Amino acid sequence: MQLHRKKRIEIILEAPGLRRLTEILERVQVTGYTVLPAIAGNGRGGPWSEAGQVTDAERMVCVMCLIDPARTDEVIGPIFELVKRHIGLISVSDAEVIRGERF
Amino acid sequence: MQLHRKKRIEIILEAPGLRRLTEILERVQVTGYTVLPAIAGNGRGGPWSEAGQVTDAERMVCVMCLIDPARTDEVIGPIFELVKRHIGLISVSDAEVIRGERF
Amino acid sequence: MQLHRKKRIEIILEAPGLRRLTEILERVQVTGYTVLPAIAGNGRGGPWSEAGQVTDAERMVCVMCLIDPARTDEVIGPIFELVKRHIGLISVSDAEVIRGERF
Amino acid sequence: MRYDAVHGNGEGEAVNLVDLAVTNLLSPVVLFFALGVAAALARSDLSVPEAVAKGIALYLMMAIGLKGGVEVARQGLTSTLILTVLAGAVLSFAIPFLAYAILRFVSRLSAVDAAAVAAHYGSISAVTLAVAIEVLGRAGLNFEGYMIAVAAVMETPAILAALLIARRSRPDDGLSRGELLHEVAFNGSVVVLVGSFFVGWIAGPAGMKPIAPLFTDLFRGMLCLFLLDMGLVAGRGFARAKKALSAPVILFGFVMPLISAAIAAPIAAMLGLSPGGAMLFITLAASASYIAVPAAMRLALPEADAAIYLTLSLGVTFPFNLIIGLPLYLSVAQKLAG
Amino acid sequence: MRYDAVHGNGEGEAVNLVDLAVTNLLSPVVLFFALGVAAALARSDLSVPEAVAKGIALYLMMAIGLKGGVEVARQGLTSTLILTVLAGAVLSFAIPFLAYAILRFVSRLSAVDAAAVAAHYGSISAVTLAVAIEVLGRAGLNFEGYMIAVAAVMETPAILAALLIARRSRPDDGLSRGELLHEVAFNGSVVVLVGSFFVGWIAGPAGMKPIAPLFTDLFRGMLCLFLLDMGLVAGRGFARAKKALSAPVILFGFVMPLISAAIAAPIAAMLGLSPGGAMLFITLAASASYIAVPAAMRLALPEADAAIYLTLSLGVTFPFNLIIGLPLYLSVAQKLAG
Amino acid sequence: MRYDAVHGNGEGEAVNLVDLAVTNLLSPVVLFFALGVAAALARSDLSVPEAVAKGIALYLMMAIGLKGGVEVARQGLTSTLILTVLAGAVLSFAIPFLAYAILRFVSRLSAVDAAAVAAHYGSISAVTLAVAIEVLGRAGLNFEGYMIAVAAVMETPAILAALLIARRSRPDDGLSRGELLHEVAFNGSVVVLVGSFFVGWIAGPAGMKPIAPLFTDLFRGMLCLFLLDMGLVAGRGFARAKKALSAPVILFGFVMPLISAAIAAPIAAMLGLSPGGAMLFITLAASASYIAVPAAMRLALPEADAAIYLTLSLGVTFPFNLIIGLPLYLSVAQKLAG
Ligand SMILES: Nc1ncnc2c1ncn2[C@@H]1O[C@H](COP(=O)(O)O)[C@@H](O)[C@H]1O
Ligand SMILES: Nc1ncnc2c1ncn2[C@@H]1O[C@H](COP(=O)(O)O)[C@@H](O)[C@H]1O
Ligand SMILES: Nc1ncnc2c1ncn2[C@@H]1O[C@H](COP(=O)(O)O)[C@@H](O)[C@H]1O
Ligand code: NA
Ligand code: NA
Ligand code: NA
Repeated sequence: MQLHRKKRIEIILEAPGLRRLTEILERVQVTGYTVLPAIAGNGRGGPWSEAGQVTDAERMVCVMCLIDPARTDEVIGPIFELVKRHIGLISVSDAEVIRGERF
Repeated sequence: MQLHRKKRIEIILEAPGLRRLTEILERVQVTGYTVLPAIAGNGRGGPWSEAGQVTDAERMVCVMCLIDPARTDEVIGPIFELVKRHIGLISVSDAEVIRGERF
Repeated sequence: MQLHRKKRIEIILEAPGLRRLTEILERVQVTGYTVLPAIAGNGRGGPWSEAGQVTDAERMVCVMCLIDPARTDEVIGPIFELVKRHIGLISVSDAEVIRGERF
Repeated sequence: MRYDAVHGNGEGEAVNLVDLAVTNLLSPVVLFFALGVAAALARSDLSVPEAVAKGIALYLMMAIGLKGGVEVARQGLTSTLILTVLAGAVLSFAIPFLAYAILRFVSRLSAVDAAAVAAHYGSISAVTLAVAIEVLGRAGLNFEGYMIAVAAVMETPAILAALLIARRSRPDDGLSRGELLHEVAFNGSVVVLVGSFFVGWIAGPAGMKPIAPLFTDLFRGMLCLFLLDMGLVAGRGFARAKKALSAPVILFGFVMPLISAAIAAPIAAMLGLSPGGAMLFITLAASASYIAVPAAMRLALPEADAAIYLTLSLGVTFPFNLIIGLPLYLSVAQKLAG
Repeated sequence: MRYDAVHGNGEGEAVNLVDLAVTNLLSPVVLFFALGVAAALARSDLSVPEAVAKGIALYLMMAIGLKGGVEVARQGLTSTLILTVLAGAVLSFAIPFLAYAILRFVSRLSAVDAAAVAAHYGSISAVTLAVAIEVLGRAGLNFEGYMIAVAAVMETPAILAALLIARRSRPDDGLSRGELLHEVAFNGSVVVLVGSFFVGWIAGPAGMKPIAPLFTDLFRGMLCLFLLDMGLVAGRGFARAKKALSAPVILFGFVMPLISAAIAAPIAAMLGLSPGGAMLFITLAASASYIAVPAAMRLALPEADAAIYLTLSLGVTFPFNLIIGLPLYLSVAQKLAG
Repeated sequence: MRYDAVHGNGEGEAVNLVDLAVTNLLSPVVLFFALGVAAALARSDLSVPEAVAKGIALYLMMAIGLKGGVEVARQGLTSTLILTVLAGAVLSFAIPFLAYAILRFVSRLSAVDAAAVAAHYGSISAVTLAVAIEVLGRAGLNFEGYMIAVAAVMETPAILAALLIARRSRPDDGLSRGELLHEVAFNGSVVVLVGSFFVGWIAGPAGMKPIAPLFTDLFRGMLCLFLLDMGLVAGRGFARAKKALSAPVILFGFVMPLISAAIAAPIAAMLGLSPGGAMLFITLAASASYIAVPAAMRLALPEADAAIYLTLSLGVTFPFNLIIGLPLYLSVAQKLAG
């Protein structure tokens, strides 16, 4: 099975900023991403948990996208511009996919 | 702490296909996997969100499994057979685990 | 964009043990982590699913934390002490982050 | 005499239909649907949590099933039961062939896409059924309890028809037909509808009494909550509709329910259903599935574009039936059976 | 005189028991449980969202607690209260030792597995209690409000007993006992039951009135929804049961409730409880925990196999109590206290 | 004459206020909030699933909106409507400036943190409003239906005020103001409140009747469930409060509602509102937002520390209003308008 090297970007971001983030992803032409919910966490801002929350103000989501390695810098630059004002963190790792032409 | 090299396979698949996928995993003797929910996403098929959905027709799940690197090909082959007809994508990355004999 | 090498630790653990785990993380001064829910899975203990469950006794959660590579051993040691009694597994992989001083 | 009556107060009845439509339009159920659509179009972040939406859908199907079963326990099995069930099954199987032919004729949908859409129109929509029952309640009309069983029976044949249609245009995929049929027949919405129907039948009016505060008294309020959610989802679908749906396909979404209703109405008359029963029978034929069939299509015809059938069913045909269809079917049924 | 009465219409009462059992079997609550089991066995994809199931469980425990508290406010504290609470606590602590001995004698379960199972049988099942209250309601019987407090008190001692038992067979794990006890005592289900009991007591019948439409009128309907879910989960457990449970263990799941009931019945008689109160006391003894204890066991005895105790408690003992146990306990309680 | 009356039974009224406060304290709604706080402080694992909490919040806002709309349909539009709406909007915009000045004077909060907190106190809390309506119901008082519209109008201006305040102290961030305003104005809670208000108005008392079992009868019970959840969340916030909140800031959380109430009370009197309407108007001014504003602040002022404003609003001001504020505002409103 032919595997193609990609970058896996994972952005942990506070939920209210999600719409902004997806707009940025669209702008830098990352058209594929998946959002996973987080249910609790801890950071410099202290612990949080979704239990019983009515507002999304404190909860985080995790946005995952597989992109072409060559595009890493042009993608994480604008994301970082958003994330640095908000609560959130970006990580990048290596991954391989099938059907590499789709990314 | 002794760490053992494994492969981390991540399959993002539309929810209705999950039962098929787990049957395949069983068939190729991948007996350990974990399913994470996704709440939104975007792809060539356009954006989706679980908000308010009654049907699982459009939502995606993320299946994660750690396997022995030697078995990568024999595992992702049959998975790809399923995923290529459905909406979904497969990625493979490196990871290390404790208690390597369990995989 | 300057990226810093970190370790991404992922702990899949049965939900009732979560409070213990976060206490351990605090003790070893891992002050940043994020908890993702799992909805189904399979292992030596057989398949499980959160569907319709009233109790958290059988469900798993996935705790993800990015830490400094130098601290890997001192962190996963105590975690393993917990996980080996409980149902759960630990994996470690490479990742890069922006703002490396925060970890 | 019926002929005379129709002509005698033809004008009165025309007014009646407008009246019905306006009353319908101003009912909280329709207004909440409109609120949902408006909120979605205004890009509000209003949303109903998925678990709550699924919980209410489950509740509605239990309530419908129980109501039908209790009615059967109360009224007994009438002779028309078997004929009506049969007629429903045949309709559900036949409509997809007609829908497919029309779609292929008027639009450029691929064979697989057209087959998938066709399946939705043969099958039924439990929410449309729920609103129809609410409309009957407002009009003070009763219905044959076994219409719920008819609804359950009509969910599945359309899916088989679509598979037969699609098989002609695509190679076999090696998927086990048996397993697929099993998944379709034991789809959650079918099981809970049929199951609650039998629970209601066995428990009867006496057994229903202590659970009526939940399953009867709250029914209409729950429907409001659910339609708010449907409006939100449908409204968000509209944005995508522009891309996914061409004009002929959208037109199909408006006209197909009328065609199905026109086929079902004389059958309802022949079966001798009561006005309420006839109205439900026509509604079942005219409604397009939104829960059971999409899930089945993801499995059976994964190549079909989900955006097309979901948007068409929920975003076009459901609101059409909600606002225009239901009052129309009710007035037709009253004329037929009156 | 009581002796005479029992013999006098012994036959009539036998019929009565069958009657009771049949009425019970045909009640919507039991029928929905059966529907859930059937759907799961047919591998339907029907499911209740986890959040909804948890929400309903919370609702049921609030409703039970409130009901008990309001009854205490209405009836006042009777002298038997303290004795009954004490008897409950002792039973909860003692039953695990008996259950453990039986399990080790008849089955090959490891010491830790047997201790974990035993804890479930000493503790109580809030859902079984909820159905028992529904059965009493159907039979037109009242009960001592403080039975709810007894239920809350009985949740925990069984866990302590199991820890004592297990300590003999396994090395200490360095876990803080204090913290574990805290987690067990402040388990959500205990807190909400006790808390709602006090809210009901303080607010009294007058304060209860405005919230009765939710917490009283909907109670039985909600129980139906919940039992559908329990049936689904139990039914899915059956598939695994074959692997996890041996025949003697399954038998234990049927017989242990009867043993506990046989111990609790004379105590209820000695305490002088009303028929309704006696029935609840027996039911508490006979029921096996499904919410509080499994979570505690994951923490306290993680080596124990969850598949064994969950399947046994939910898949064997709960349905047994639901279908056979409850009518039996009711008829016993009526004879004892009649 | 009013003067005399006040002095005439000054003592009687003092008793009356204490009575009111005690009745309030022992109402299930407040008791369940206390239960939630106690469970959280005892580190119990009790929790309400997020989806259920969001579902109930949605329900409460629909119920409030419908009630207001139906009241307007029943009472007609009175001449004071526009003035009251205007007064509400002005208050909502003005209070943040005052709150900001106080905060900067008494505490060491940064300008951005103080602006974010101030926004919460200008805006309104839908849950406090819900409890206030429940208190009015208990007291047998009616209110002007359009107070719901006033509530909706008051949600947003405070956010604008906070943005104006914060702009002075921080560089522009290049975020589109228009988009932010859109997000604030079409926040889900605003849309559902306003939307349900119009649904209630259009449908009127007749249209409301079939959905009243859900939206009227269950209202108070649902409020209990919701306040249990609020208590849990607030109680968990207390632990963090120690770190995030200094003594002057906590004091602000107690005193600010009284200041706002003192400003709103004479305005309510001048507007000629009924006792019920005046009580709601004062409550709106005195309450601090917990749903709409926090979400807006995460977007508009992400640098502000969420732990401060969330804890202050939910953990300090909400319980204060619940326990002390509401009976006080009611007795003030009765004196003003009596
Ligand atoms: N090192 C980390 N690894 C994983 N998640 C983190 C880490 N640091 C922060 N987070 C997540 O990001 C949220 C906000 O972090 P902070 O801005 O540090 O309060 C936390 O509540 C966690 O959910
Ligand atoms: N590059 C990607 N990275 C992460 N998730 C993706 C990516 N592409 C697609 N997906 C996910 O897969 C779903 C279906 O993709 P598609 O088949 O391209 O419509 C999307 O809605 C996303 O949830
Ligand atoms: N190889 C694996 N990859 C991913 N998840 C796993 C793996 N093995 C076990 N799990 C998860 O851990 C849970 C418990 O595993 P076990 O202790 O083997 O029963 C399973 O139900 C899965 O959710
Ligand atoms: Na149809
Ligand atoms: Na027991
Ligand atoms: Na305010």
